[in-house]
Amino acid sequence: MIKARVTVTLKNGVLDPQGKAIEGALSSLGFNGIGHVRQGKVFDLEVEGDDKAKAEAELKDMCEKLLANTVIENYTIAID
Amino acid sequence: MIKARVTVTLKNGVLDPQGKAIEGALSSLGFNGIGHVRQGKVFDLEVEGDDKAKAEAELKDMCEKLLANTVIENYTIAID
Amino acid sequence: MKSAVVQLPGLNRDRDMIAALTKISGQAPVTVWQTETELPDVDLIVIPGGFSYGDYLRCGAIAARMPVMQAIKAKADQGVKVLGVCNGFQILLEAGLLPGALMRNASLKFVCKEIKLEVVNAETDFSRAYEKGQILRCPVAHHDGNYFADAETLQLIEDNGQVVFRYADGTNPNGSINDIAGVINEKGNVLGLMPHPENLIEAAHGGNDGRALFASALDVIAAA
Amino acid sequence: MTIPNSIAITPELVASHGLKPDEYQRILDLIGREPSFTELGIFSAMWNEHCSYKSSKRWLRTLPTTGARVIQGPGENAGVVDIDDGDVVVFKMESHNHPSYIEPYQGAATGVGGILRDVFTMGARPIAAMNALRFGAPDHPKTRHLVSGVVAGVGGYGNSFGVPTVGGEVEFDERYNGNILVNAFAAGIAKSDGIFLSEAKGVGLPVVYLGAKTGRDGVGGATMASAEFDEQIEEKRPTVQVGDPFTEKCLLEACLELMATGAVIAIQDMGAAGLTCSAVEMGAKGGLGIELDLDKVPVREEQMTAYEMMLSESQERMLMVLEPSKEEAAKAIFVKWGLDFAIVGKTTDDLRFRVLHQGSEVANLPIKELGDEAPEYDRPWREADKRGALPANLVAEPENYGDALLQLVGSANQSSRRWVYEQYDTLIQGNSLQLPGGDAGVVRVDGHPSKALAFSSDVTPRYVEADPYEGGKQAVAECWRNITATGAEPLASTDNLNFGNPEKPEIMGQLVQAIQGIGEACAALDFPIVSGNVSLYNETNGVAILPTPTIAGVGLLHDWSRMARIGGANEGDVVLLIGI
Ligand SMILES: Nc1ncnc2c1ncn2[C@@H]1O[C@H](COP(=O)(O)OP(=O)(O)O)[C@@H](O)[C@H]1O
Repeated sequence: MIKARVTVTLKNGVLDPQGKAIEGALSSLGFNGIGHVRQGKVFDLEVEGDDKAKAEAELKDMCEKLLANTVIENYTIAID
Repeated sequence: MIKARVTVTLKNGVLDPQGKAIEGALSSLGFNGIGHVRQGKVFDLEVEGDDKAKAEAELKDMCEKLLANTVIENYTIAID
Repeated sequence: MKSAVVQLPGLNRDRDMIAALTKISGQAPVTVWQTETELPDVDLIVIPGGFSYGDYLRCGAIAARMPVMQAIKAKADQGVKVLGVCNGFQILLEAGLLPGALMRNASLKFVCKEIKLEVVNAETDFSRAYEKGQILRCPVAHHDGNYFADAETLQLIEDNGQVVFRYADGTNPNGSINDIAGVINEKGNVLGLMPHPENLIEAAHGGNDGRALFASALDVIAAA
Repeated sequence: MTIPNSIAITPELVASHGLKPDEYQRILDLIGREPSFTELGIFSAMWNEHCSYKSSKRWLRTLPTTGARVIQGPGENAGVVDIDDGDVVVFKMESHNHPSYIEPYQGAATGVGGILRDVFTMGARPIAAMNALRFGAPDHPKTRHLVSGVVAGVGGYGNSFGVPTVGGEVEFDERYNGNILVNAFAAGIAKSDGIFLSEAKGVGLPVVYLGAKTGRDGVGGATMASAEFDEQIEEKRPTVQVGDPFTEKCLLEACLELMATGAVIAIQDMGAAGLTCSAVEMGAKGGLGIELDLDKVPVREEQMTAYEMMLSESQERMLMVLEPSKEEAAKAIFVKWGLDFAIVGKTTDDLRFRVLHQGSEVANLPIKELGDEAPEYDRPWREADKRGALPANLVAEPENYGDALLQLVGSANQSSRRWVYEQYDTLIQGNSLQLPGGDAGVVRVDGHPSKALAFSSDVTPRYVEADPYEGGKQAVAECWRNITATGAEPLASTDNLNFGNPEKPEIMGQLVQAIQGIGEACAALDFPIVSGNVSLYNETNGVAILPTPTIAGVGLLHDWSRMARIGGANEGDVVLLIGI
């Protein structure tokens, strides 16, 4: 069993309404000097087997096909 | 300038409808042997200054007050 | 003209859409389940609004990968008209049938209210019963209607006349770039829009500004 | 964390289950032995205030609940009222106060989910929802967070499920600072011969589990809903349930499809104390025993104990008694909608509630006594201290009436609620004729040329506090008036009685007298109560909320083209004041 974490973040230049709203909320809570908040997603998954290279290739495929919208998002894969 | 990444994940046992739906979608796309998908959030932030300990304390405070819903979520902070 | 309405788990404005198409064309649309790969012979395929697969992951993302979408792509390639409203629009974007993306509303809140729409291009199969520049009333009801496209794509769709509807008179409810409310593909047979014309087609709705969109797409004379 | 079944039953453990010493004695007398840990959990779930109505039952019985149009009064998942042509409207209101204070988004969302399930369990497709919300003072540090979470949660669930929200209430008062109220209403439409009830019938029939899988969510939640809040509230947090409106929408479609096949003999949704309450109610009502095999229950977490499974409040689940010949067809429908379908037990003729887990019997209890014969109290009460009329000279005349008016309409309690209801889908289904913002929400009846239903939810808690009897009457009258103001004929109502700790005679007095007032008004107006909910122990550190008996009503418009609207006035029209 392989544990993996996929992190999906918005590409530079893509509007991030959530990040912007959080930036505003943080400053109204009195946190100053916080810049450029960007929100993304993580997926923790378990992949059967113990071939890490194979798992990584499969995870890449999952990102391309489903987990990320590659028009606006980047992804990274970390395997435990 | 300090760059930090906050990762927020659901506590164990808390229902994750999103993770469940993704698990189903992956299997219907033909990815087999994928178990226990859990979805979380990441926030990438820039904190002014260069005192990492201070930034970390501040980030912790932000998590407690805004970024995480500590009733159902855990968070981790990683500083670059 | 014959039409079909796509049904996927979590879509919830399918009944509204079926009622609208039936009332306007006098003929009930056929319904198509998400697993179907052979589509009936129709002139218009509609993907209605809702929260397909809960809109978990991203709006429309999971739905866009269901078998029926391959079949819809094939039909679109053959020139069949495809209309996506709200979640249907999000699904068409995720499926790559339309350019751009829909992000969370700038307010971060779900918004349900009436807005104004400007008909930017009245020469499409979906808008020919309107006049260019006409201002319509239309309701919106969504959480992720904030249209975004990179600068290059934006330029392209603006230049090509692919922006069919724009929020007018300062009523942009979601922060969409260039006030874009509806876009069509290059070929002119696939339209996606966030507002709900199907909820403004008869006296009971308090108006019928949405009717002409279906009248255009179904090739029937716009009737009140 | 797993809890073994062999855990010793100590007085502390009994107390932590919300059972009083005399109630525990009653259990010992009933079963003639010490209960197992699982059995203790089952009793605590069935006998707490939330499920058993032990403090209020005696008084609820005094309410008028019948009428020419009433097909089903209180006691089922929702009330059923005839609206002609073989159509019926099915409706109820329910509170989710405590969960919403702890986790406002999920608390409110699951409240909406619960009430929608109550309606479609009976075979009705939901067509309208309302929400009556009460928060603390606008400037209280928690209020903003609670308001935004609750409103987003109500919308998040209802919008995704696909029901129009057509009305509600939002009110602020410092007396709700530590205990907000979230009352959710839902109504659906069915055919009078297509109503499904929870009463099990037939011995040896399969008991089927439907919907989402069981997790540890909300274990002990119903007990929490009946406990006063104190400073230790933080520790009760893990019992939060998360709603999944997508699964619920699938469950709606699957249930309606299933019901049409004739496979459903009895059905009950799993709400508070899920599997326990639903199984006991089905059996007790039908005069049958139920045997459950927990090894068959679909679970999403590992190593769940019998105790946890029996008390889990995981959402979007139902239990039904199946017509055995329809098993395959029934299962196919659930598979199509991506839902669980598992035979988890059977009906028996021995009137016992038996629970098996991993080869052993973890509970064996008399089902009637658990359900119908839960304790019932005649709690001491005293007349509330009424407030006299305020002499007008105590209020200074405003210097400038214009300013005073502006201040009034700009105040937190009098201002427009558009900022709330624009976050709700008010249009979905295409039948909304009057949106929030008027007197009552109006929705036309799909498929009928002229028929429509009007909905309103009302109460003025400070009136109830000043005089519970008159305040109770006033809440009914206001609801009735709001419905008539659209031109509809008021048909029937549902109530959500939110009060403090009934063990205090003055609070019990508020409850009793408010019920008396409600009863009198409903009888006078021929506006029977067909369903409802009681939420007690709404106190924080010993201070009770304002007494808040929310009344929601339904009216019938025979011809909506003649409907009246709040915005119909033209310049030069004559203004008339009607009434006294
Ligand atoms: N939480 C809510 N959800 C939907 N509609 C609401 C809500 N709160 C208030 N409204 C609507 O706003 C309007 C004004 O509310 P209220 O002042 O309580 O009405 P009234 O006093 O006429 O009963 C009503 O139409 C009501 O239905």
